[in-house]
Amino acid sequence: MRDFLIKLSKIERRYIYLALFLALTLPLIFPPNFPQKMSPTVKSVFEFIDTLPPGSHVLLSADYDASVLPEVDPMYRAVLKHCILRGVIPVGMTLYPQGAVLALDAFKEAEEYLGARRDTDYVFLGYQAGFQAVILGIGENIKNVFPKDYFGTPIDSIPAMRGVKNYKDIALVISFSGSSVPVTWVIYAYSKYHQKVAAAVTAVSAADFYPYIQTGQFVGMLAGMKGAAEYEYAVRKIMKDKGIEKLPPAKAVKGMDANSIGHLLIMLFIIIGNLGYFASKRRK
Amino acid sequence: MIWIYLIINLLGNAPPRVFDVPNDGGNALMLEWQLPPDSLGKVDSMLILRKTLPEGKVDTITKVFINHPEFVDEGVNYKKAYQYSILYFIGPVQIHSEWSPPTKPVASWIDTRKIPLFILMILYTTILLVYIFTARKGRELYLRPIAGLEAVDEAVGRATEMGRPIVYVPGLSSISDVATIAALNILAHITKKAGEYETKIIVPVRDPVVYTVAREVVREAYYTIGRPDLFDPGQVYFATDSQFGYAAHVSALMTREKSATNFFMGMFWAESLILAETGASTGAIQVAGTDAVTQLPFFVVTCDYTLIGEELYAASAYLSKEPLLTASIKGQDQMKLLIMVVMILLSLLSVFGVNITLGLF
Amino acid sequence: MHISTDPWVWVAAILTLAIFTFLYKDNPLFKFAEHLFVGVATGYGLVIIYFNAFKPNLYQPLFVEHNLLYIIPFFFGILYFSAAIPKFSYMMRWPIALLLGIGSGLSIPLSFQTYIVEHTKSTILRFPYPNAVLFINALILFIGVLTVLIYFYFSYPHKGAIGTISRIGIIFIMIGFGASFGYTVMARFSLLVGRIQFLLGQWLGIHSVM
Amino acid sequence: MFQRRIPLIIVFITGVLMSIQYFIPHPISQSAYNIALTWFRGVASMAYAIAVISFVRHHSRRLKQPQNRFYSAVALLAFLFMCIAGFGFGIGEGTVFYKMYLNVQVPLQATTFSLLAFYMASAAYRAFRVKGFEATLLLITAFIVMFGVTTIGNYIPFIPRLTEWLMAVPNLASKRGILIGVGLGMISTSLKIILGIERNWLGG
Repeated sequence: MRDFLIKLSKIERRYIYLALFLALTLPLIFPPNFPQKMSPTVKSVFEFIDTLPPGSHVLLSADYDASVLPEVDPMYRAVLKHCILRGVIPVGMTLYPQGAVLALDAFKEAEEYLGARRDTDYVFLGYQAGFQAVILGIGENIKNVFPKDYFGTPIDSIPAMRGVKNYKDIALVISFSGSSVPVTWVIYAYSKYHQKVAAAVTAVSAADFYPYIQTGQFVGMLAGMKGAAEYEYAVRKIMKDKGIEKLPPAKAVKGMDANSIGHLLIMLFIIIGNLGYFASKRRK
Repeated sequence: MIWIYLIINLLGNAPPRVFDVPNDGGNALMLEWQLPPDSLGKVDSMLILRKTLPEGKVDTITKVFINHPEFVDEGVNYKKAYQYSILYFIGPVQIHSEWSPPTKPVASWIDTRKIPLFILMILYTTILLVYIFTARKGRELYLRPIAGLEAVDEAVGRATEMGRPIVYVPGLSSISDVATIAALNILAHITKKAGEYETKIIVPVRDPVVYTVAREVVREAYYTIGRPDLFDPGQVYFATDSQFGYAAHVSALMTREKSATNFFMGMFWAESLILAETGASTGAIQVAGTDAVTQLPFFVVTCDYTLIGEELYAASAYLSKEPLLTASIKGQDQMKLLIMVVMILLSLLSVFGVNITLGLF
Repeated sequence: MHISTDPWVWVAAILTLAIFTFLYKDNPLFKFAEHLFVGVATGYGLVIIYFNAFKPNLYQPLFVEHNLLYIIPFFFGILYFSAAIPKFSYMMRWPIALLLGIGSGLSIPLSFQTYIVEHTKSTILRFPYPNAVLFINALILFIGVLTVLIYFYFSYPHKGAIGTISRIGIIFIMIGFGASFGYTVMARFSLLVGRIQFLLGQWLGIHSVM
Repeated sequence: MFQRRIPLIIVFITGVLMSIQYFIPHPISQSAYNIALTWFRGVASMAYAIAVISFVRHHSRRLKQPQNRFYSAVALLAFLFMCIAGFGFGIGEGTVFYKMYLNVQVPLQATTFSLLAFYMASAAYRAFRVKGFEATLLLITAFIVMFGVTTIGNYIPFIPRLTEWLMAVPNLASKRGILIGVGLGMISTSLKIILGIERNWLGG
């Protein structure tokens, strides 16, 4: 027994590599679909949107470019679908020039899978230059900043925008980003106009944002692939409950399941490595 | 378009107040205004007009937000003067304010907000110079021993015992990176040490300028110990400037040459673990040193010894046995002490309700 | 399952596999890929540096706009070629000096700002705190920064009280390292998942993995 | 004289000017700054010439070694091919140069980068052993955070919060402490370079 344990502390690295390769590949081919329990910060965002009265407006700012796509894009898609499923009107915009095309694709997906209609179920405003000026401007009058939407329709003639003037008429702003833009939203929209703000960010930048959660400046936060997967899972569940048969690809859930198994594998290796280490130490 | 500006001028509307924005290059003016009295109706929107003097050219600058009664015009030049006027739209009526008196933006020669930082810089320079002059006078300065140093020499010794080469990676950054400078200092020491035992040292480099300097450092080191014959122009070379191309190359190098000792000193990014873990898999002794906080965990886990952050700079001072470098470590220490005192003092003051902002931007 | 018919995808897939073979052991296929990588990357670097750095910053202002101010950097740049002539190779130090001077000069005030002032400012305790948790966190942070700084204080040996304090410092450092290590695993796994998805999905055509 | 003094004078003058300009917002200082930056980029770009010379020399030398001949020829040919493609036929989208970049360099880069996943696993297995106090601390925090970032971690009530706390408090404290010291070292080295005290870059 002890010899076996000692052997465990000296597994050749090639076997570790092989095990890891399988741990990350098999879940991609045979998705395990682990049930995802929401972490507290994700839950606060989800529940906020879930309990909004239908017809409320949520501003989804796609403040990211292609470099952080794998983590942030699934979040945008999931939150957007959640809004539509709940009858909340998502208003898409971006502070990054590249963001418009990326976000538009998410709206197209919502059209395809949920039959969302432009200008009645959602609004897409597109890109406007200048971070601070745009955020402050919306507090004044959204029409000043976005006189027309992305497709050139004047804001006044969009049915879904009726009665929306400034932050007072917007229930929540979510900034999707891989940088510090969510903090800019906090500084100008939260501090000046008391607008509720949430963040959806990459895992790397999330570490800098935890203090804002503690002080309540963010309603909640979706962090990294994990946050994306948790939200995506919940939204897919709503879709299934509603009897929608054709579901969009579960990118984040799939990636996260593979990732979780990979993490567990490393942890397992650490444990058996230490068992073997103890066994060999006791022999001496 | 001109006719828009020719509108009934009601009751002599006050012009906007114009201020120079201080501490800039004379490229901004700030405007403040008061909305016309409510009796005239609610303002729907407004435009700011700017007249550039001496030409007298009028531009419409921007649409602004009504309830935010200030605006910074960043499109001005310190060589010219400007007048401003505001055009209010109230229903079908347009109201034109008077022109503000001509204002010239001022280009400042010093940014007063940065003065505290400047003082701090002078202070630090002085502390450093004081120590450096003390050292020049030949006074011995005490520094505590650091554990990693013996590790460096032991690692060189081991390569000698095994009769296998040393691989020295001077980081992936450029010559203006402090870590690279420290790495080159350490390279000089290690080359001398290795040269005494005729142990081969291979230095693949990623940055072209660092390559030329590293080559000179190695040549010079052999020359100092009286063995210029040991220098082989092929032992220091530019590998490639692609981060992962370099990582792939050095991984292969360590595996093929079966190096007994690997040094990773300088600035590293994500490739750190590729290098260190491949090196570990060949059973080599490894000593790392970097000030890249994000990569330190990986070196600490995979290397036999790691110089953490400042220890890298300190090691370069110790090993080069240059009293002036030791003096500067001493100067850094005193500055560190000062920072700690400031932190504690300001925190204590805050306990008693006095919150001092450092006034540093 | 529809295996890709795009030859470029095949090239990318074979090279991907070639790199992976290094995990088993060094072999001719990897050695080929490594040398190809180094060659292509160096060629790419030269072409890109020419078009993105040399052309706009030197060639354009000097030879097209005839701005004579740019003779100076061009002259300095030419000196690099003295590397090829041993007798004059010391001249190469001039451009290096120019780069170092500009680089060091720029970095002094900026490093003060980003490394010293910002970190010091956000570490100092600021009362009042909205709740006890925030205060305790700020206090731990404060103690952590101070003890780590003392660990790096070289003028006094790690003995007595200083020894104890720097021991606390090293505890913070180790916890920090452990946390960053654990936190980075996800990002690296995601990269590998991306490569596996490329191999299985784009190359072998198992689209369900994407 | 020419060997050491002139470079030291150049470093001193440019260094002092560049550190002072930070405090002067006047357009004259700003345009000097912009010119210095283009000079910097221009001169730095020409340094690549050295890279190319060294690269070609290094691999030509290896052409004489039978075991390396083939591979160094591959490196040289690949280099030459990219140069001809880039300078001869342009670098825009759809060119051979761009395709080589996208289908040769990018996958090689991404795959080498992804090797890190394997190395993370083997490094953790090999090094995370309960020996000594510090190693144990490292192991435990890494373990908690790894658990905290997975889906399963959410089922244990305190794990997600603890992970956040570890990242936001002790991790931040250690980073800050290290960075303050590193900053001081950077500044002092830059000063020493400008003042001509640190001369190692002159080569020995």
